[in-house]
Amino acid sequence: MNIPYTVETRPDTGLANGKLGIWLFLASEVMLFGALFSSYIILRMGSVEWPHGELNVWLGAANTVILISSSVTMVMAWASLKLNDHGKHRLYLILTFVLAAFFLVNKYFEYSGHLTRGEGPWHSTFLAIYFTLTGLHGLHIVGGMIVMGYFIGPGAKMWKTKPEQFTNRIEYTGLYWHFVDLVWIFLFPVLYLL
Amino acid sequence: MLNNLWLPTQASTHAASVDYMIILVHWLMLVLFVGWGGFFVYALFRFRKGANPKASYVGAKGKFAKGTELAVVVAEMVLLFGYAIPGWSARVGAFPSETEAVVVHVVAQQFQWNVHYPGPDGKFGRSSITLISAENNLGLDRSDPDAKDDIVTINQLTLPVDRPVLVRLSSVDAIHSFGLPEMRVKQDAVPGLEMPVWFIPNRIGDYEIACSQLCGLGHFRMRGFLNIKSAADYQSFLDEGAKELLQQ
Amino acid sequence: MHSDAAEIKKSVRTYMMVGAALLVFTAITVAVNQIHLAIPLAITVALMIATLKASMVAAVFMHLSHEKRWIYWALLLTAAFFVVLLSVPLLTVSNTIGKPIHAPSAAAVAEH
Amino acid sequence: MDNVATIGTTAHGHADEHAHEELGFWRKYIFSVDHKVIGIQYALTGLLFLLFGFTLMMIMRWQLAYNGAPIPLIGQWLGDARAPQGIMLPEFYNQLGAMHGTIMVFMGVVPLAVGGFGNFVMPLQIGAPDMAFPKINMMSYWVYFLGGVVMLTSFFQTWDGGVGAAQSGWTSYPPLAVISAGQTMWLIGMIFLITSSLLGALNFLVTIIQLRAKGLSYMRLPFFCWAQFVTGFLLLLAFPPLEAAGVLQLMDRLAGTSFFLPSGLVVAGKPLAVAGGGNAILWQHLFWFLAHPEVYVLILPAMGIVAEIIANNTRKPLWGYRAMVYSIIFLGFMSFIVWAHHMFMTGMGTVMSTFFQTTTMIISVPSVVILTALLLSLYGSSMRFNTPMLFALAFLPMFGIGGLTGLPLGLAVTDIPLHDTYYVIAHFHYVVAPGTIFALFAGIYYWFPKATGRMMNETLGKIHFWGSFICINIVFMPMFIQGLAGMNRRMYDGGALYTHNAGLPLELNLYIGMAAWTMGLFQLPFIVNFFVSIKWGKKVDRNPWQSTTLEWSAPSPPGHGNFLTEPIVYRGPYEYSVPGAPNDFTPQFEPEKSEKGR
Ligand code: HEA
Ligand code: HEA
Ligand code: CUA
Ligand SMILES: [Cu+2]
Repeated sequence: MNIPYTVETRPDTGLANGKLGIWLFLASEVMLFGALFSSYIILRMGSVEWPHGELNVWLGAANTVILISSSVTMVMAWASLKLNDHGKHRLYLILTFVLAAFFLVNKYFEYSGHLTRGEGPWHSTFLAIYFTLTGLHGLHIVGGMIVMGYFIGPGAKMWKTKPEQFTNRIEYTGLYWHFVDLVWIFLFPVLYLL
Repeated sequence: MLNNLWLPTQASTHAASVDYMIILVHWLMLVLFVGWGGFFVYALFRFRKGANPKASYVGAKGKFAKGTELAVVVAEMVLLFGYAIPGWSARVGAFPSETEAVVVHVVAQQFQWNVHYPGPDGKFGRSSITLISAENNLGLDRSDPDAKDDIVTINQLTLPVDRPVLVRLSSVDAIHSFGLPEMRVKQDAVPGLEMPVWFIPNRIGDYEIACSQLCGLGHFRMRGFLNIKSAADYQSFLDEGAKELLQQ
Repeated sequence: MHSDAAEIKKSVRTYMMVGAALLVFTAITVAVNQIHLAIPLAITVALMIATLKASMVAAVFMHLSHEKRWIYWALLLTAAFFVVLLSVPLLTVSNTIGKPIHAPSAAAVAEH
Repeated sequence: MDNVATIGTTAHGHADEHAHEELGFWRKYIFSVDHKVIGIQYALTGLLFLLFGFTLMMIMRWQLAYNGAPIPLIGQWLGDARAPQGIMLPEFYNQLGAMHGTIMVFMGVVPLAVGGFGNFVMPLQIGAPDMAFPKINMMSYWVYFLGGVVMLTSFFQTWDGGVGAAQSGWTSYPPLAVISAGQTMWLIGMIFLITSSLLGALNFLVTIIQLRAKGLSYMRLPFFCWAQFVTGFLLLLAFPPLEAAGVLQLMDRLAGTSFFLPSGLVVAGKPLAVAGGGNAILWQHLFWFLAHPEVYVLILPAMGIVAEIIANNTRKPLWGYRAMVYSIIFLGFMSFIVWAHHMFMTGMGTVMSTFFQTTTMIISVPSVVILTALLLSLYGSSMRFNTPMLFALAFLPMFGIGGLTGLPLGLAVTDIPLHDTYYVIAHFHYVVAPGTIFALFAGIYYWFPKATGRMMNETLGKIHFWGSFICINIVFMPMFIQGLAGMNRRMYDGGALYTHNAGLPLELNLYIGMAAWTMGLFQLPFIVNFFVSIKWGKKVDRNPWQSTTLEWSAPSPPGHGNFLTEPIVYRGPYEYSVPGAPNDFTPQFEPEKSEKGR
């Protein structure tokens, strides 16, 4: 049995199933992070004082740069497929993966810095929301890396059999990845600067 | 039946108007239900297969539906703007001033109501959570001059009749709810917040404080007593409390 | 693969430019932070830049600038409820009869 | 998070491999990706949970009816931590209450109404071969299953601050939920259940938007599909905030944070050692932001089922189909901005309460429109009173009672005496029990022949209906009286301590209990009927109810891929008794006369 519109687009919506699916998924993610931002605002409005400069701005900025770069390499990975250049695509995808790994390493150093000083999430409301938001975001990074890992490894062979579908999958992965980047674009100023 | 609807005794000045509104809403509900229900039952008999073997493709005609829907909307809007909104703003807006009202603090705790009167000086003493002990649930600092004459009771709220009462409500652990069924008063006691509640008891008698929010395994027995006394009896209650404090 | 190679090559240039712009904006955000503006102003500036960056990512990298109707509808709905969700904090603290009790934190208590 | 991969992997066409190869038992019945099998899995699991949730309630009603008497039959097995000498402890009562609510809502009704009926019926009704993402579909069932296992095992946990399941109500208000036992498992279970619902919702939405058969425009969509569509959006956008809130509460329990714990808490005479600074009301906002839309998730599929059955058994089109569709969309939209009507007593000022009272009154209007349309659909009909129709008809007045009693709760002033009393319990049980549950029963009787190829027994069905209908009213009607008299909910002793409950309100507890147990007995004919009919029910053909919608053009039961020929839709969903037509039903899939000749 064939599910219609897995690759080709449905004429009246102009969409393939996966495209709509990933966007709806991102819509729910917007509400997930929205609730957390909302909680952040509430806690901050209700607090007597809010710590400033507790986080290392340079590490945060470095991670911002890393994630933005990874978004560029991700979109390039997809564009390369569109240009029929699988080799280049692989290169860009691996680069994205490596950048994501850098992000996590950086985050690890930040976390362990706090924890060795005994400043875990229990320490203050600020650190509580900091760990929760970045932790959840970090999990999203890990999820993205798993998907990318799959397309670098076992998933890559699909390019030979169903190139169009493979390109779509990379596009969906990209949409997810850009969203993760987009969340960080807000997390950085909200947690590190304000 | 629709006159009192099993509602508890009315013992505060606003109770009658709350009840009046409840009864009004129930009349609306009854009329709607009987109207729709009448039509429903009629349809069940008239349009059963035996009585009407051939269904009509077109079915009901006319503006009947629009009419009832409009009527529902109008009735709801009347209830809302005529009664509910003004009624609520009186409850949460028009607080009596501290000078004319009897002011008490009620601190909820698993599973009891701690009542704190300011005493003759009219000032509440300081309290701190570091001083909390089995004898001093409020952590009242008796070294504070304002606290010396403060009367503290457990599960016993005594108030004078016909005077505005302002309760300052708080909680130290879970969320409780300060429910006075006969006063038509209910307000959650939320830790971290101090909630004002006001009413004017207008009937002498013994009533209850019912905890109306699940607050743990003792929720069902978190019952307090509310005694509404005449002005004179209330004064002697206060005097008695002051005397007891002196003896200690 | 409707779009032809030339078009893709053109968008690749856009991607690079947007990537560069994002990095520049990041630098600006950090720089602005260094001069310590008054907090409300700092928040406004930082969030404006963040929104700008986010919309660039969404519009270009995620191709939102030319998407299909259904995706716009779904996102519009999401945006509407997102706004409702972000109004929760305001609703919680603005129109309430409760006054916060600023009790000492447990840490402060422990010092006694 | 790795959905992206799955979205992709589900996408290939299996056509060639499947045509010949027979699937093994496991792939066919357990880890199936066929929406019909998954739908049946959901439905059976949901039914079992409903039965379990009902059993918990029957035990609770014992305690309320005979305060402090040992529980018969099962009392001695419950152990000292729950019921020493068979006498229930308050902790255990609270666990049963919290788990009854959670199980009924999240593990019973939603899986049955959305996971079960939605999965089984919706793709058939829109003429799709399957869901858009069959593997995600399978995954959402198994994530739900896991969530169910976590919730069930939580009754036996001993490590989380005490023995047993969560005991802070299905609403789990902190700080109580953070400081009381068993809540950790509840939160983990909820995170599974929410994730499952999100995956399911996404799948439903894509399926309805993308896989409708040729000719099936939105205004030809059966009302049931519309209900599922709106429900999908509610689940997709309302559940994530609760997921976020669940994570925050889990952090409060496990990582020592204090998102929901303000400073200065004193528990059992000792200051609580947390940083403080949190906000207890925040949880309530996030919870009700989900939970109000959630109650419409409980009712919309039920309305959809009832609409299908009423159209079929009145043998005429639904009256005002278009108005119903607009109403249900509007209802879905509005349900996101009424949530704080559950929170009037948390210290809301005039402005905010005005807003939420107004939206609450507005949201009652589309319900009235839908119900009125269904009611007027009866006019001029030729009604058949089979079992599904009886349940569907009973839905109307029962939902009417439940809905109408929502009005005094929606006005803040009248909510003062009624909030958190049995009036609220009665209000929402009238919508969910004789409302939704009856609609679900109706749906089971109605679509059973499609799923199994056999009918359920009518006599047993009618016994089930009348028994349940009478008993359920004796259970819930007296609760209005109790609530008006001021009897609070969640009372281990049924409010026996309080003098304002004395007399009639308290006595009623006994009759309610008896009616509840009797209702339990009246479920036996249903259970027997259900299982016996699978094997021995009367065999039927494709369209036993002579219905018009697409699912009835597929074989009963439909095979893999559903339809033998590609379905094409020529007309609206409810073309019954069309003047001049040869039959009293003209199916959506029947070509126009002019085309028939070709
Ligand atoms: C399916 C579930 C469902 C539905 C549909 C509704 C529908 C409504 N609910 Fe209810 N509600 C709950 C489930 C539901 N509710 C639950 C679970 C709770 C408690 C949660 C908890 O605290 O644990 C609750 C609690 C609750 C409260 C909070 C009470 C409190 O805690 O103090 C309020 C207050 O506004 C409210 C209002 C309403 C309103 C105005 C509607 C309206 O949408 C109703 C509109 C309907 C009508 C007006 C009826 C029209 C009827 C007809 C036209 C038919 C007549 C037909 C015949 C006679 C044949 N509900
Ligand atoms: C969908 C939601 C739902 C449903 C259907 C029900 C159904 C019932 N509920 Fe429930 N209830 C809640 C949701 C629900 N409840 C919630 C949310 C609460 C609040 C909890 C809290 O305070 O936190 C609550 C609380 C609650 C209380 C208040 C407890 C208290 O405050 O202390 C009571 C009291 O009597 C009660 C009773 C009942 C009864 C008698 C039924 C009956 O109608 C049950 C009828 C059930 C059936 C008829 C199912 C039969 C199933 C089968 C026969 C399946 C057969 C199986 C196969 C074929 C495989 N409920
Ligand atoms: Cu205190 Cu319930
Ligand atoms: Cu609600």
